Amino acid sequence: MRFSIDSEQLESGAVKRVEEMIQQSPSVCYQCGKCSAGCPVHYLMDIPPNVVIRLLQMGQTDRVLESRTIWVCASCNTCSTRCPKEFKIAECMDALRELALATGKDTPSEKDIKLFHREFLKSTRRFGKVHEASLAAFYKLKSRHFFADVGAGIKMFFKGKIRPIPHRVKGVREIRQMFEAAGYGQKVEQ
Amino acid sequence: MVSDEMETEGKPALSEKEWQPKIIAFVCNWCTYAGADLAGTSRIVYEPHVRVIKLPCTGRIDVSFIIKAFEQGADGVMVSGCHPGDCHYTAGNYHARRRFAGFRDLLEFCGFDMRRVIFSWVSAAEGKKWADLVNEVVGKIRELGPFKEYQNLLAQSAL
Amino acid sequence: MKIGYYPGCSLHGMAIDFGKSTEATCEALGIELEEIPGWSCCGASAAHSTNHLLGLALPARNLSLAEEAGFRSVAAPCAMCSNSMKKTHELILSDKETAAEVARITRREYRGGVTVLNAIQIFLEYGLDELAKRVVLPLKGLRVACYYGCLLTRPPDLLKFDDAEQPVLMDEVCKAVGTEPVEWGFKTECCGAGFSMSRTDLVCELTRRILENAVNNGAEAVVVACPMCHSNLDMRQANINKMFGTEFNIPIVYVTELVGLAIGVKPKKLGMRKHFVDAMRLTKRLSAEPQEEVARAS
Amino acid sequence: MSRIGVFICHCGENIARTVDCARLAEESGKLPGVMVSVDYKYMCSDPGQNMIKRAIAEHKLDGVVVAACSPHMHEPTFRAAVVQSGMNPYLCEMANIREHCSWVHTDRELATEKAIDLVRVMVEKVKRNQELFPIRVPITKRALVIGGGIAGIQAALDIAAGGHEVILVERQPSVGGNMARLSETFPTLDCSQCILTPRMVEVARDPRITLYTYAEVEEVEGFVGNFKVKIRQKAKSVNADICNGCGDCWNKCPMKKIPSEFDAGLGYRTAIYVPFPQAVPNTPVIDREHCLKFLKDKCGVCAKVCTRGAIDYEMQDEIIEAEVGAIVVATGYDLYGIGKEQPNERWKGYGEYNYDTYKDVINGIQFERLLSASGPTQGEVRRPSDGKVPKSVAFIACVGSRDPEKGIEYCSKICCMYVAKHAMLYKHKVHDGQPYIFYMDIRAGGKNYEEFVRRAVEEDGVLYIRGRVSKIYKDGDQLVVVGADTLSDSQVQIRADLVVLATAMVPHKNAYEFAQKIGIACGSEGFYSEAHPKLRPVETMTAGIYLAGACQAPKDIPDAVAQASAAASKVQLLFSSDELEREPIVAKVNEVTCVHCRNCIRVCPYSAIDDKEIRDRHGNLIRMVAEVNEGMCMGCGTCVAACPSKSVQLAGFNDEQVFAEILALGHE
Ligand SMILES: Cc1cc2nc3c(=O)[nH]c(=O)nc-3n(C[C@H](O)[C@H](O)[C@H](O)COP(=O)(O)OP(=O)(O)OC[C@H]3O[C@@H](n4cnc5c(N)ncnc54)[C@H](O)[C@@H]3O)c2cc1C
Ligand SMILES: Cc1cc2nc3c(=O)[nH]c(=O)nc-3n(C[C@H](O)[C@H](O)[C@H](O)COP(=O)(O)OP(=O)(O)OC[C@H]3O[C@@H](n4cnc5c(N)ncnc54)[C@H](O)[C@@H]3O)c2cc1C
Ligand code: SF4
Ligand code: SF4
Ligand code: SF4
Ligand code: SF4
Ligand code: SF4
Ligand code: SF4
Ligand code: SF4
Ligand code: SF4
Repeated sequence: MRFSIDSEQLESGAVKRVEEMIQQSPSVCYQCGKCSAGCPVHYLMDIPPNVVIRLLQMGQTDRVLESRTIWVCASCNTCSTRCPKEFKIAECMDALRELALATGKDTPSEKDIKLFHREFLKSTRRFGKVHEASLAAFYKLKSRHFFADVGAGIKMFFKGKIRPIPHRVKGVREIRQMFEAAGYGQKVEQ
Repeated sequence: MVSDEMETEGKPALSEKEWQPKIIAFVCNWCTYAGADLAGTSRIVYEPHVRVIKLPCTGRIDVSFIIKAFEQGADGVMVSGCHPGDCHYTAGNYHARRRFAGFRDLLEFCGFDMRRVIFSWVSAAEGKKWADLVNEVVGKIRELGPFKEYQNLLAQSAL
Repeated sequence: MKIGYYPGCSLHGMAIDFGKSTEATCEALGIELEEIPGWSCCGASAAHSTNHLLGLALPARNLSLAEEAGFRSVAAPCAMCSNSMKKTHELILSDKETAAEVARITRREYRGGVTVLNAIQIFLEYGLDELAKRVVLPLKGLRVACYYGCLLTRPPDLLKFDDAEQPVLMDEVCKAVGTEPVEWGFKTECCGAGFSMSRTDLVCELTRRILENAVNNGAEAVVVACPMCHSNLDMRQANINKMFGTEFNIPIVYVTELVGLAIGVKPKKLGMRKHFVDAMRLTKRLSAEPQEEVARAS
Repeated sequence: MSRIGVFICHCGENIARTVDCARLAEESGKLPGVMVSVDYKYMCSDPGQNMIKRAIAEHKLDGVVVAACSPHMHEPTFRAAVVQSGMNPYLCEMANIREHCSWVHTDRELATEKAIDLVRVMVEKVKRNQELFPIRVPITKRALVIGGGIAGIQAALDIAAGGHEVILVERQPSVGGNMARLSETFPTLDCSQCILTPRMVEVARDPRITLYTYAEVEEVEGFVGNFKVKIRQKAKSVNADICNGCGDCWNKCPMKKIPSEFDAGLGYRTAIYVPFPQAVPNTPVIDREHCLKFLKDKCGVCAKVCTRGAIDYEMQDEIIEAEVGAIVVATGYDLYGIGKEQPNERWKGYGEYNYDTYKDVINGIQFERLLSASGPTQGEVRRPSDGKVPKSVAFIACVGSRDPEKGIEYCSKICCMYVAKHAMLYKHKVHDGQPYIFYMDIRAGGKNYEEFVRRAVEEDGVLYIRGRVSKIYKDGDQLVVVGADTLSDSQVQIRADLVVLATAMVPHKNAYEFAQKIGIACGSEGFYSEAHPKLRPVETMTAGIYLAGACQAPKDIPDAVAQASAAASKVQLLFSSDELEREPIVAKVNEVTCVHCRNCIRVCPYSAIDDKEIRDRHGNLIRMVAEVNEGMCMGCGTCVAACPSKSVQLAGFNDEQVFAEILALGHE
């Protein structure tokens, strides 16, 4: 990988946005690598967490937004908890996901994860609660993983862990309004 | 303020025309005084309107010195010492700074225009900085014009 | 003791066993749980992963509902729910700007008067000595691995629950009811959380590491306090065995179930039959002999 | 009243070019109180100085203002000149019309105006000057050295070699400090004890050095040249004058399982003990917290076996008072704890490294003890849990250091080197073993240091892995170290039999309290502050107290020794004269008006002001006031500005003088 760095990139809007969202500058990170050392999903990442931050330091935001890393991150906070510099890596990942979606730069891969997040929120918006059965159904329909997990699903059904009919929260209208106010109503329904 | 002066410019008010800012500087012996010495040995030319009063340390500076200076017709007062942490006397300048912060409100309340009090750090190695600072302060005080308000205040309170 | 109850989406669905055991055990202990009227989903990781504000607004709504209903403390047994509510609570209190943004979205005000309790804290509030006195069927000598996962303690500055690296409070609860918690190295490792459906492979990999360490350290059961931990460890055990050729067969029990069993709640009422890996065999370990201390105490 | 002479210098053309010196002399002559005002080409030349001297005699002057260059240049010259005419030097002042005027202005008229102002200011000041006399204080030529590590030992030996008496106080039963615990030392790998022990013996033998071990400094009073100190000699329960160090007592003592502090808990000692076989003095002490005699009034075996009757259970702590002229603080360092208990609440320890839980996770000093021939394993590397020789050892650098979240922000400076040394020595002892070092950066900036590290890598096969370790967990009887190598973007896990944490070098737990006790400053972490980070690195802000060794900042042995010798030479310098002469620019309290608000005491950066009791003839306390100790006051004037009742004044810069200067500028 080779890239040139210029001051424009270093001050790029995306880095600024991340800084605003997590109220911290990536420059605090001194690249010790502890976040990457303990990340449980490091093995699935195309860019290790410390390198994500390094790239932000160097203004290479596109590479980060296009990465798989930000989607497979499980938000477990192992990294942030142990970071000697108290850099909020997990929150930074949140911010990057949000930014990737907003700018449309997100990687086309890991669509299952994104789809699941979306279906989850859609369910929340529709019923006020997540209805796992319909969430699973919609998710499967859209991800085309029809047969994955069938065994588990059926077993769950018979164990009474799946409630067939969704319950709707009383104030569901209020919840929809919240989605709109957070600027997320349209996004979910797309 | 500036526009006021512009208006008076054409008039033959002699004293206004000849007015030169009078600035009194309280400086510490070890840093700023030596910095000003360095400006001299380096022959850096600057405005001649500042009169330096040497003290051992900015910690010695009392707020009454500042008031006294204005009372004596100063248009501006400078206070300058060592950089924080470099104080020749460990912590004198910290005390000065802390005390100064406390008196700031008091001075302001009494009607002093705090733009006329300039607090800064000049080390023994910063001859250029001293010269720049003096020029900057003189420029600023020139812009603000003579400090008549204080005399007015004095006159009022005398009534 | 009467406290607010926030079952969250899963305690009435996928984690019905967690819901049932919480309710039955609390009832047996005389803790009255009252559902927060009109509660809604906390948004879980989907919300904070994709929309920062929504991730705060959804839990904030529930907090203000609880406050309106007059609850001082709210039990939110699901670790995800308590995590997001605790975080939101702290952020609203500490950051005025965020608080205003959240209030704009929820059109509600939250004054910060609610203490959120996770499943373990319910018992801590009740008191461990008290709890020990209620034990009638101790699971004597049962070696359990207390698994906290990532949501109970992290981020520590916001959750303020236990030591983030070497937590002990669940172990304390388990000791109080007569089991023997083992020392092991994966108490706070992540199990893959919400990726159960979208990245089953990931969940299986992470879960395998956890089960392996628990078993290697002599655990006979893993105790959890989170529906996601449970489903990943319990439901996915078969997948893991298939994927890695392992032979795990270790019951995964909710801390509420364990306590319930020990104080004499019927396993059926605890929903223990609903597990994928048979947990009922643990009930065979229940000794009818009351513990010595218990005898003395009563 | 006043009879002032003004002497204006042309400085060749330097002043005269821009300042109209004739006019200046004329205007100055008109100032009230000025008797004579002259200008001359070179005031500092002999004829110039003579002119001043003559004028003093002729006009009976009681004040002189020389308008010339900066006082930093020639004030001493002119003050010396007036002294020759019998005038007090502090009645001579300079107006700086060169550096502050002629050299920096171009407008001749404005420059001359300014010069007149500057002279007027000084004339008004000098009218109010008083005769001042240098302060002389006698010096007690005896030094106190606190701490008997290598730094304290070196300082004591050097001062004694200069012919002065030294009191060396060491808290432990033996001198030697941390260096005595080390195996071999980087970068030369010489045996630590071999080079240290001769010096320890020398310290005990030198007739000029009085050694108090098992003792602590309780109180320091006074000031440079004249400190009064109190030393608490803890009861050793053994009469050191009688004891011959035969060892019968400790060999028979039944309390054998007390974790040895010296071996960092890896070995055991008895209740009556010497910390290590080469201890100096080689006489034991009884640790009363563990001795059966003191705990349960049983046993008494040691007294029975001691044929010389040296054991004395009745012995009491003793307070020794001494007068010293200088103090060298050499109290050394501690290590960041690896347990849950931390000496400082901001330090959180490493739960993820499983402190307290795993026996085979140890710190650097413990590893030194494992490597040391005099250590608990006689120098064989065996792990604490089961005594097995570890086949792979992971060393983790920067534990606690460079970690503002869990520990401290600074770099401990020495661990990079000792980690390399440890890995190397391990490899020398266990040929088929594999050392791994997890590190962030390698800081090896010393003579032959980088070469040493490279040798570890290239010749001894140490594998350096760049990344901070995330966690350590146990799997079977091995430890799994979960780390990363950021150089290859990989996660790295290794299985180790033993893990050694290079924990941070930190100040002693009570460093702050100790600093307060002896009146020196310390930084936020507790390392003692030097007077200037570059130019006065061995002095403290308190005159007469010096620093040596790791109590000032993390240091290795060469640095500690260099600083100790430097501190010793500062002491010699102080002791080279019989009296201390100080400029009389000091503060003085007016006891009549002082209201004892203690503001001055609080702000004085040198703790030079103290409470004073005023008593009547019968000794009844009337009231309290503040009192400045002239020996300690450095003349900063901070107290003056802080005094609400204007009761403390600074000689040479009193309120009257400064106000007169301001007033002098108040004309139109
Ligand atoms: C694991 C490890 C390995 C090292 N290896 C090397 C190496 O190979 N080479 C090298 O150059 N350096 C090495 N060092 C560094 C070396 O230990 C120090 O540089 C050196 O010991 C500092 O000496 P000191 O006299 O300043 O302090 P210390 O050795 O700490 O001595 C201070 C003494 O003061 C005493 N004391 C403390 N407080 C008081 C008090 N209030 N009153 C009286 N006495 C008091 C203490 O008991 C102690 O005896 C190593 C350090 C560590 C931790
Ligand atoms: C780029 C740079 C930046 C630096 N920045 C810092 C910094 O920020 N902070 C810091 O602490 N340090 C800094 N240093 C280091 C600092 O310069 C040295 O530590 C310091 O100058 C060393 O002083 P010295 O007296 O030992 O040697 P030198 O300064 O080299 O003085 C030696 C003197 O001896 C004279 N001499 C040599 N041979 C003979 C001879 N045979 N006979 C007579 N005279 C002789 C030389 O002419 C010279 O005047 C920096 C160094 C460099 C290169
Ligand atoms: S742990 Fe923190 S400091 Fe270290 S690389 Fe990660 S973000 Fe940077
Ligand atoms: S929060 Fe994300 S990046 Fe951090 S350790 Fe967990 S999975 Fe890895
Ligand atoms: S106290 Fe007695 S027995 Fe012990 S070493 Fe001294 S002389 Fe020997
Ligand atoms: S009296 Fe104390 S020191 Fe002496 S032998 Fe007995 S236990 Fe040991
Ligand atoms: S010396 Fe090396 S190991 Fe020690 S703190 Fe500094 S960088 Fe870390
Ligand atoms: S040679 Fe200089 S720049 Fe390079 S590592 Fe050493 S100190 Fe740093
Ligand atoms: S002049 Fe300065 S050093 Fe002297 S007593 Fe006052 S504050 Fe202390
Ligand atoms: S500040 Fe002034 S009044 Fe107060 S104690 Fe000091 S000398 Fe006395």
